[in-house]
Amino acid sequence: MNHNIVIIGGGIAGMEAAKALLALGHTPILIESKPYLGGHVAKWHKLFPDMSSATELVEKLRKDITAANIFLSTDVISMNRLASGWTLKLSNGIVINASAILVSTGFKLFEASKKEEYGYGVYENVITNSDLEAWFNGESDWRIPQNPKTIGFVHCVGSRDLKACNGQCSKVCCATAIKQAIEIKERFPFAKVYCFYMDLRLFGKKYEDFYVNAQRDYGVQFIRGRVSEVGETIDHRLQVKAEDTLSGKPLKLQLDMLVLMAGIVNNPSIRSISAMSGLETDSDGFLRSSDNEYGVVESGQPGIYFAGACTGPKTVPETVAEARSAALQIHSYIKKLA
Amino acid sequence: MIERFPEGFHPFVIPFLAGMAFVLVVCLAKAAVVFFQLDAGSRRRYLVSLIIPNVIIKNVIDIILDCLLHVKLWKRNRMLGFMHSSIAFGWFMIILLGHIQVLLYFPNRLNTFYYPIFFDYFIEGGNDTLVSKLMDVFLYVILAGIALAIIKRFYSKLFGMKRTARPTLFNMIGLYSLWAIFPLRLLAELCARSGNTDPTLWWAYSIALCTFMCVLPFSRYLHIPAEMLLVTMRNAHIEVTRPGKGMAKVQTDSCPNCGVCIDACPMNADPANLKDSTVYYTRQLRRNNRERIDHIADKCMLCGKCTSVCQVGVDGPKLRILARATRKYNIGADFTTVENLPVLPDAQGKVLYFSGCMTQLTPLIGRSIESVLKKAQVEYEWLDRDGGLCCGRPLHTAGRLKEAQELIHRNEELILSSGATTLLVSCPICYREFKEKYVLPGVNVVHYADYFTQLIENGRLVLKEKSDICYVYHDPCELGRGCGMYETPRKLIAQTAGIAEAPANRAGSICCGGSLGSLSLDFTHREKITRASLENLYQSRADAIATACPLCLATFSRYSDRPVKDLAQIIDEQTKTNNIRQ
Amino acid sequence: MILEGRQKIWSDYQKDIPDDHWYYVRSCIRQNFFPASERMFTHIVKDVLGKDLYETPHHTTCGGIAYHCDTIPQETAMTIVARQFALMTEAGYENYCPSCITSFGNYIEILETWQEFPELEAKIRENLWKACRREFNKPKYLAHSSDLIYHWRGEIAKRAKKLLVNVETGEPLRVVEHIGCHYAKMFPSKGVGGAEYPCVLAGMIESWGGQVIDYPERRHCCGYGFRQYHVKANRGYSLSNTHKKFESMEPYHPDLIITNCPGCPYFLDRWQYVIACQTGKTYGENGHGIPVLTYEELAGLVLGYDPWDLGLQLHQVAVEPLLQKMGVEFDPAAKYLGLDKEDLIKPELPSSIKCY
Amino acid sequence: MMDFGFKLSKSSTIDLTDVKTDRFEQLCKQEPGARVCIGCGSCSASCPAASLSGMSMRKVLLAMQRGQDVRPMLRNCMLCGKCTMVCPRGLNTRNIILNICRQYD
Repeated sequence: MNHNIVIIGGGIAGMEAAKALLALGHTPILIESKPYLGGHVAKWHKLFPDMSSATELVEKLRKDITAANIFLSTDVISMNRLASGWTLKLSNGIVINASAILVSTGFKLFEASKKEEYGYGVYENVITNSDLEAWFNGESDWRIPQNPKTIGFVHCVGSRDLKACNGQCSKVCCATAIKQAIEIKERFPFAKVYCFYMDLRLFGKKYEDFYVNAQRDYGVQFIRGRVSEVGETIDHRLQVKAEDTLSGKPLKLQLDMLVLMAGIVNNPSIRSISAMSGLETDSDGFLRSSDNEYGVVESGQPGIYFAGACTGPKTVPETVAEARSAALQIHSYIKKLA
Repeated sequence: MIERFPEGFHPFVIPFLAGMAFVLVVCLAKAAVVFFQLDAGSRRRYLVSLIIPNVIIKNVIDIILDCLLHVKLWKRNRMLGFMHSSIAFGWFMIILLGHIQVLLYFPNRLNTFYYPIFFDYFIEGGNDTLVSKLMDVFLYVILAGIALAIIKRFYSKLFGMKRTARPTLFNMIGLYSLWAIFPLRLLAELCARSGNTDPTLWWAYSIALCTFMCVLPFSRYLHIPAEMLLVTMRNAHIEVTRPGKGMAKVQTDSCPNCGVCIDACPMNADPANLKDSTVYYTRQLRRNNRERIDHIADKCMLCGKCTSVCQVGVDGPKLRILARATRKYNIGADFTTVENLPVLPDAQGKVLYFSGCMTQLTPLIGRSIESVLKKAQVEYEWLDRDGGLCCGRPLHTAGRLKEAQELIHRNEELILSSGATTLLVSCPICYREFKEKYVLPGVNVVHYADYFTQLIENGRLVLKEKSDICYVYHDPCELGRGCGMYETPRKLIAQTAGIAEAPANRAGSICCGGSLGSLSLDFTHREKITRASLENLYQSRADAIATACPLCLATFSRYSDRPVKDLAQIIDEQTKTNNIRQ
Repeated sequence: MILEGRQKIWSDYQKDIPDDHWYYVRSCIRQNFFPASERMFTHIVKDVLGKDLYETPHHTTCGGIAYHCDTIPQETAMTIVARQFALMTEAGYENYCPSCITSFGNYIEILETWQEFPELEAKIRENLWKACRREFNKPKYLAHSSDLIYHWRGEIAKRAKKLLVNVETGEPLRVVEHIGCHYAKMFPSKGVGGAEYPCVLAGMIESWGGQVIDYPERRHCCGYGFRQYHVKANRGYSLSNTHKKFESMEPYHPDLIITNCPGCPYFLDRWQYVIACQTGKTYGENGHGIPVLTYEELAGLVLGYDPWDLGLQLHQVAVEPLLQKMGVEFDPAAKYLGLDKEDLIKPELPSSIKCY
Repeated sequence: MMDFGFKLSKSSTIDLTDVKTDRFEQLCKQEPGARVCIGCGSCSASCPAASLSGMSMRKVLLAMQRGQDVRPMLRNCMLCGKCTMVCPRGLNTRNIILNICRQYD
């Protein structure tokens, strides 16, 4: 008997899982709502800490999964439980009977304009981490000045911020800020780069080296203090205010460009999926795993598995590892059905 | 014996005479400059020393032993010793015998200066006197030395030297002219003795001599005259006080560039530091290359090993401290504003223990000392139990002499006002500073190794049964080479446990790499040095490493594959608790 | 500044402001500082625009100043406020309009607190009943009087006799808008335009022909800060904060500052004199200060009323340069004459800042 | 001048825009490690001078980056090297201090 496996979400989690399932002899069906595969990583420039190319990773994965059934620009519009498995109706009219489902819907970036005091969308030279990645990838952006002399990064924009309705740490922004600060220093070697942080959470392998590298070799300055507000001076430069907590004094600084490290929030599409499938969400708004130590990729419902940032902020290696793990679990599950 | 030319002259002597005149004028001028650079007291002392018979005899003996026979080098390395002494002593003997020869046969020619040098050309019909035979023997000895020198130049490892100093251009010219002098002399003499009056070879010989003497003041060969001055000045107890002047200048010029210090320097565990040994330092000092002088001076760990191996006694650390002291610091030190000094304990007639800053980071040392003192029922007070002033040595070695002195005064006041009669010190860095720089009348400054030895001898401290652990003792630079204490710690260990020796030990001990002496070596660049030092200790195959310095302890503990203990800790472990309740 | 971005934020923070039937409560202190402001407001709303605006002499302080100076507990403040609401209910109104920003913030804070803690509301109702046998309904709409002027800014513009335009150059006047801290900083959604880029005053300025200045310390407090001023030992701190704002706005050469809070215009106005005395520095042209007006005074000028009838002679900083720029005709000799042309006696003029 | 009984106080705000950090940059040429301080305070906590005076190596490095005068603090340094021993990021603090001391004239 042929068992259908549906992967909802074609980011790197979905792609890696599809690749692993193909290797295990299955032909998964990959559904992606965007017209392209790779999710956020497809739009990213380089990955930390080795500075390898994000787009190359996605391209490599894309080549590896050509044998899968891939539906782009497609949403799941309904999910119904059967005696064994699920019936999924897609926005392109196709109906699939699935024995196993992998949810890999990923995350959404925090809308930086919600932190009004930072002036995203109000002041010309305020951009987000993802805007900067797009510019690194060659897209033009009128907000990025020709030759900025002073550039600021604000960590934790919409992360660990109850007032932004997002209490959890986004995990990747500290390292991303350092990566982007290094990349920006490579483009503008004479610019002064300041990172405003409230905590630096650089937990991963080689991250500390990465941090030291940014400080010592690129001269990136780290100021412990969260930016309170952004204003504009008469010559249209940005002025940020923060407390220099290590000096115990207020600090202000004029900048030519400010990059907001927008955090990771849950993807709203999981709300419809959880409504249709009865999956639960956790207190942080992400999907609830069967447990957070041993069963992160398990949903608690038979045949439904998770991979990647749909259950919370994840790094690329964590996402890839979860995808492989989920693929193996699906494989064993299907084998038991057969 | 008859003269070949009645006028006793040939133009080929002119290059020799010119060279000789040049070198004499330059050397005398240099010596005069050095003399006037000395302070008045030293000048007087030096002049007086030159007429004191004892000193005269010592000067002569030292010059013969050090400058001609290279006795120190013989002790270190026979091949090198033979090479150097054969050339130096052989040449000296040839010159001496040459003059005797002239004195014996043509005393009226003594005033020509060149007769002893070119004797064979000026006499008719060969020379087979005893003196001449003797001179030939010395010439062959020299040639053997030169042959060795040539071999060493290309295969220095045969002489046990891993690295030699890279020669400068003048050194090369000097070297090749020196090598040329003696074969040319031999050939010219053979030629002359066979009746040939062709002066070509004599010309070559004279030009080689002239070349050598002309480059001498600008090359390492300046050490030949400088060392003689150094010996006499040292015997007159002239101190190194001013950078680049006086005694410092003589020491600098006395460096023969032998390069023995390169292999000795512990920093050279990292090839990046190869150009920073004392031999290169003296070279930069001669060139007055400020940037390199500062670089080398700041980097050196001041372990003193170069000085311990140096045959002429160039004091590498001291010359560096002097260079550091010439740097301008516009932020002075001010220890008068230091408030809240710990309340000084009343130590009237007691032992006052000074642990030093670093011991705060290795509290086990302080605790062990305290424990031993309690066991021996010594009445003591701990001056800096909760932190205190630094001893001043770090400021002193950084060249901030005035600031160090200020700190020393503050400490002297503190110690003297405590009324203590004995100042017990556990940190060798402090110990050296206390011994060398402090004026503490009525206070006996003692290192705990000496003090504990006394306690054991007096029976106040009772040893337990010997432990079966075998220790290798690492001589801390400041305690060993710095204060000359090598045997006391070893005896203490031997009384309490097993002891083994590493190949490089005592004065040859290799700095742990943690030295406060270096200013610019940063943490990452010290690891190789520490590991090299540990490798030496590992060769003893001991179970554990013993040392007697908080810095060595902390530094070794970081990388060592076996336990590292301080001597104080070992003694504490190996002494019995006294039965009498305190 | 990207105007579309600001427009978007403004459109996100609009609040419902009913067009008529308002219950109006005055500020404790404004009538002393700027006596014509509230009078002008009631005149514009009732007489010029023909709206229903009700006032009662039984109304008291809202307790805000005492609350913020930590001299009364919150329950007391709440009971005072409950009584105000009771007066409104008794008068048959449900749209409540305070003139004071402190009150406005106080009312919102209390209403929001009751929303979160209904048991507290019940207790206050009990307190009020025990204290004075009154009952109340909570207001259906709560708007600050500047919200109302913002709401009718177009109507006023239609009737405008003078605009915020320099009559000599034809250039719009550069106006600093200063919003009272308690207007929207505590509850951004309750202010027109939110807390970061409020448009309540900016809307008036633009409607009446002026140009809004965005300067770095736009958000900063005027310096009053209740305790900072009331405790004399802290008064230097109050002054320093005001100074910070003036230093920040100085390069923009503002022609005028307008505010919507009782304390702000007072401190922005009077501290200019103190700063001039202490530092010798003035921020207007030719030794003048920067005139500081309330929005009602400005509306009065726009509608063509006599500046002396608007009480502008009570300002420390001379308003004459502004009047000249706007082309407002005025009689310098009448500046210190009362309504009945009685001589109010010209005050002694300071030397540090130019006054008339 | 009229006495109001209160005075304008100087702003304590650090305006990093105008701060001259030439001295810090000069220092970093010699000791690039000066940039990697994370302000953990190990140096100040172990400093014997800190316990007796206002010296704080952490504050010195921060003040250098904020263009402030560090001289009063450095006058109390005894160069003992404990800060170098404890620094988790391997800063060569003694040479940093000497370098700074050489910069002022």
